[in-house]
Amino acid sequence: MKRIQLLALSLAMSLMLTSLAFAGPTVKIGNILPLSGPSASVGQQGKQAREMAIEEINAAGGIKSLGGAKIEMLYADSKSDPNVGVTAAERFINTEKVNVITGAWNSGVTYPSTAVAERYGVPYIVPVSVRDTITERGFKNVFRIAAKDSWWARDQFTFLKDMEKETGEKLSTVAFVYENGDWGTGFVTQWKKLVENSGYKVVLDEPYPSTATDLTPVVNKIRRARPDVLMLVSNAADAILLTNTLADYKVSPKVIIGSGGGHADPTFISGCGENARYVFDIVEWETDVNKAGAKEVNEAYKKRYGSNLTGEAVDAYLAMYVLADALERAGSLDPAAIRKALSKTDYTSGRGMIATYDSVQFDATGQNKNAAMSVVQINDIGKGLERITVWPKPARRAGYTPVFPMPKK
Amino acid sequence: MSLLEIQDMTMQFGGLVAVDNLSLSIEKGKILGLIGPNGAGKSTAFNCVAGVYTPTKGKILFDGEDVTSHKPWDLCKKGMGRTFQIVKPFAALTAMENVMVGAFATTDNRDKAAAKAADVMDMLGLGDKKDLKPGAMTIADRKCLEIAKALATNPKLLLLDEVMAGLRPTEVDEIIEIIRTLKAKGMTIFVIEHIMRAIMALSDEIVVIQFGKKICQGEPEAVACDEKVIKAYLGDDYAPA
Amino acid sequence: MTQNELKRNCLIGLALAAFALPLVVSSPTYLHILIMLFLFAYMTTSWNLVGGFAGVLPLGHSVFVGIGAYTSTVLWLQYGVSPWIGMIIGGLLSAAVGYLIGKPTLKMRGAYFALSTMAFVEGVRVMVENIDMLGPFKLNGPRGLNIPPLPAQEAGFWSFQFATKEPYYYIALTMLILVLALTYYISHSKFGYYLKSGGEEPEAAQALGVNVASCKVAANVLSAFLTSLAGTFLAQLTLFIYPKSVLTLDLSFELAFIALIGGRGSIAGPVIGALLLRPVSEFSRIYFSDTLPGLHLIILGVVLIVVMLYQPRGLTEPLLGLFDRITAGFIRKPQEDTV
Amino acid sequence: MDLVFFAQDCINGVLMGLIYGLVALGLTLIFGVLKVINFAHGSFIMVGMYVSYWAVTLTGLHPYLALGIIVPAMFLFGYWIQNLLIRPIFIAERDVREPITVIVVTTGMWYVLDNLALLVFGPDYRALSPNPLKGQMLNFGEIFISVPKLYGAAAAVATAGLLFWFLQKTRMGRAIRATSLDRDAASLMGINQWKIFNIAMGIGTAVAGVAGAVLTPFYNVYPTVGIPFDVKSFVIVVLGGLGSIWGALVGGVIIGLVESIGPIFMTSTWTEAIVYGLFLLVLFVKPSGLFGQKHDW
Repeated sequence: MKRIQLLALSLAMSLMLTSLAFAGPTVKIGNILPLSGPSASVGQQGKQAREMAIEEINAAGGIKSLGGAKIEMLYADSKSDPNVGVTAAERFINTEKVNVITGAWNSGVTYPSTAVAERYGVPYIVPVSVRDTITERGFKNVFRIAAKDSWWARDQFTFLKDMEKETGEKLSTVAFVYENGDWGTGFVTQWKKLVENSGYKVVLDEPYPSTATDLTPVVNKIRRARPDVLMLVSNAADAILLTNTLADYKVSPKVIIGSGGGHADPTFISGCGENARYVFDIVEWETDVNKAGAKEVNEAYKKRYGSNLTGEAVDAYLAMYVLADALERAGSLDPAAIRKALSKTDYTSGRGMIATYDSVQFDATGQNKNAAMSVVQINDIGKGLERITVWPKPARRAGYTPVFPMPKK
Repeated sequence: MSLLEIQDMTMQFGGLVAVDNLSLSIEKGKILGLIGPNGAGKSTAFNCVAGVYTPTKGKILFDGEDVTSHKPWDLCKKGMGRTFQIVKPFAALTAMENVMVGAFATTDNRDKAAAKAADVMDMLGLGDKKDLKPGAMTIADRKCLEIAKALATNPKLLLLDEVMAGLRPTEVDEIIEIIRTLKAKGMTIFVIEHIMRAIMALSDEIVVIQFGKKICQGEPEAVACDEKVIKAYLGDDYAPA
Repeated sequence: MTQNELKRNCLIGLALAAFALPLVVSSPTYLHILIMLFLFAYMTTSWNLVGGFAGVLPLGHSVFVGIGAYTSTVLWLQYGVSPWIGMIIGGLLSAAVGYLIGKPTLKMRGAYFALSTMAFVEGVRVMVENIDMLGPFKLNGPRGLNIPPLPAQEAGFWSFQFATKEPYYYIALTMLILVLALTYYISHSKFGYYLKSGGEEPEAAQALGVNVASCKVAANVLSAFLTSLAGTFLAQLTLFIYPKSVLTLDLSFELAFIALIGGRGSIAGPVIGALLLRPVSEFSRIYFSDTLPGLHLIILGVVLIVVMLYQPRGLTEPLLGLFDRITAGFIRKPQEDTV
Repeated sequence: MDLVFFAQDCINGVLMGLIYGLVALGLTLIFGVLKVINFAHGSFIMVGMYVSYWAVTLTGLHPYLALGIIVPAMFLFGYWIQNLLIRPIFIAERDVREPITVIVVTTGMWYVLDNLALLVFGPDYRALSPNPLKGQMLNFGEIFISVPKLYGAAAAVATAGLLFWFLQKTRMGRAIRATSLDRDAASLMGINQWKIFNIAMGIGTAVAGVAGAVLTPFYNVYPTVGIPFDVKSFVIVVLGGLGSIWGALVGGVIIGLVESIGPIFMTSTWTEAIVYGLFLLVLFVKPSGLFGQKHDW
């Protein structure tokens, strides 16, 4: 037993030494992401976007008000496990002495790990994790870039209403089909609140296990319910499976709309092929966004990592620039100063500002109050299947008319 | 008065009748031998008595009480100790601890159980092997350990299932000696045995079964001379001791 | 000093050192890692009562962790009942469940028992994910329950919330020492002997007066109770629980791994297993997860395989043997003491 | 109208169920002979799917023709794993019939394989290409039958039949069965039990490869794809009886039907709970499963 104690001690020592080795003017950012396990795909996107942003910021001279301090990134794998996420947050704050934490994509991990940061007073930036309550706990140190559940849901309904008006197509019934995790069930709570005043009738409310190996029974229920609108919350594997199965059984509601996540995964289109055509998805960002610099950033990203930026990746990318901006204004590594600078953020221009909206500003709860959504449609207009922004109308890709409703199969 | 009485016991497995209307009784302080050719149903009969199986038909009286469908652990508490044909030591425990498991049937106190186990082991000549793991013991010692475990439960009746099988003649003699000592102390013993020399030397009375049926009962000499027995079973096997 | 006395003194020394450690180690990270280590050692020791002594392989102990976590959390959130009381109530509830599930399943043989416990925990997880309200109790389905952190001045013993890591550390350490003492007591009692014998050779044990089935069920009830307490502790430590964090096969598996790596059925096994396996997974995750995703789990897998190939009985025995050999030089032989 | 949907669900349930049976077939075979629960079974399925994916992608063959590559490759993989990792445990724990340590080793294999796939292939969800079966449906009025699933179900029955014939009629098959009934007796009869174990593991893994080839035409391939199939296979083999070939198919069909018909009456998340409930019920009432041997529990 003694030997083990020794071993543990020496391990602990070596860890402390490594953390001491990095002296000099650096800002340390701890990032908690699901890098392995079922959400590894989206975790990797978040990591790549962060890497690229930080390299750019460092290459441009780092944080000038801190004497050109470079930003150093640390990553921790949460495996989508809250307990692991909490341990990672503890380590980042106490051992690595990071100045800021970002993460953690899974609401289930963000939830408890932000609580840790709050306890120690370390600023925590949440690029994406959509559950409303994350910023509704009175925390002072949590800042979220992405919109929250209720906004996503609200904009989905607004989109439907707007399109009804625009096309004259009458929609009357909706079906809710969603993965039975914290994300899906959280999302659907918002839908249920909104649907009451929307005039739509809910004909199906169907959660399914996100590890389902066969979704044919769910598809058959959709067939039977004959909804006009099929609203989905899915992770990647099930989004692909569901879309393909829907096509196999020739189920064609007037509108299919996803909620990001699996539908926004870069492999969604390659996994579904033609079956993905005409599917709508709500996102925070799209490659065709009409925004200065967006194209260049996307090109750079694509060159490096082989795929387009996703909404998740953009939020992460933007988060790094918002952070750099706040550090610049804070001119200090004191957590209180960083927090104060973050809360006064008004980030309007710069390489990072490729989001659809004009400015990042946090409200009193730490929520980016300008976060806005757009809706895309997957279609092939001669260059293969791609995601085309259709809503809000001013942001719509020039010359594109959304296919609404979907043609019958 | 008889300590164990089996009345018309039948044990059926599906269509197979392993024990057929067997009746026998053992007087207090005596040794009864049960013999029969392979597959005659000896072990099944034993397992019925020890509560592993519930007989399909018939009654088992132990010390005047009907114990027909009692469970093995209840029978043990009532004073029935048994060994297994294939020794079943608890491999992770030391020899002493093995015996203590038996001794705990009589006490809840660890020290008392240890003392009891030590006594039994000393009596059986295992005194110097208390701290060995069963895996490190010889076959003879493991057989002895099996008896020690059963004895530690303070049985009134000891059921011995082929404890001498696979032993060398000198070792067989040692076990015979042990059984004699036990008898001298007033123990009642029910033995299944293949080694004729041993069973003839030990038993006060012998029951012979074949195809689950009793075919003969009597004192060793009488059984040995019984024609039915010789024909059915002893014929080729029996070599006068 | 004999070997045994030396061992005893070393143990006392280790315990004292563990109590004094927070005076030296001030980093909450290391305290947190140690807390988790103690917690896993505690849970595995509780698991070991069934998985080690009773000779079966339960792979569903996270059910009890989940019951403990949910019971105390629901009672605290809805009724303001102190988690300490919730802990006991959860423990009793787990014990009852342990009885109900143990009664039929513990009769089964190896593989079937393992699979049935797995199915049980998966079934319970799926149920909880489907249930928002269980009668008057809010379980909140897959979204789980969040315990709002109290401000530092209101946190304290009654609410089982502390502003610093030290109280958690001492609670976990005390729980571990108590459960080790209990295990020591049991393994040297009639019940312990009965469990071990029944686990190895049920028929032989029955013939010696052991009601093997009841012993196993009793062990399962006790083990369920003890494991459940860790659930409450975990909930109070992370302040957030949801089905995939406390009712998972991963957690059940980890307990079994720690026990098997350390050595099933020995008292020190779970502690040694936790001391070895927790750092392997923690540190490999820290160092590799960002550069090579998944490598830390590959390392964990390889460690598991290698240990099982070379020490299928776990590492406790060889480590104790090593200890004996190292210390043999320093002390006189016991025989010389007595002669 | 409702009857049409019911029929539709039944057909899908049976087809999917047979495929589940095929997925579980390797597991039940390995248990039958080695008396070991292979916790890495899901990972074997995953490996089978990646092998199929690459075999098709690189050669452009029809996925079912690619079986000619997949089956031998997977057989060798299983043979090698058994020889390298599981055999030493059997040797170390000679007197234990079902060494529990094997569970740890197979789980270790699961971690290693899944994360090796993540490391090598990345977390992407890959779709088979070229995929001649994609989206093929047979149409009978309102009733649709998925062609890839129909192929899969046929492959399941054929594989089970072939396996059954092999075990009953060939010399090697008889040796495998003898070893599964009583490995000591088989050893005495001159059967090399290690070779039998290797071959049984190889066949079990090859069957997992067949399952992989059957799944890829309608299922995406990614590193953790095996996990949902893992627990499901356990449920199926226990329902059908550990070690029974036909039991695996019947167990699969039962699960397939419950999963398909259940959602008519409740949400599909509750059917998942029903599946586990059913599993526990069978364990309590008839632990040897529907077709299991009593001596195995």
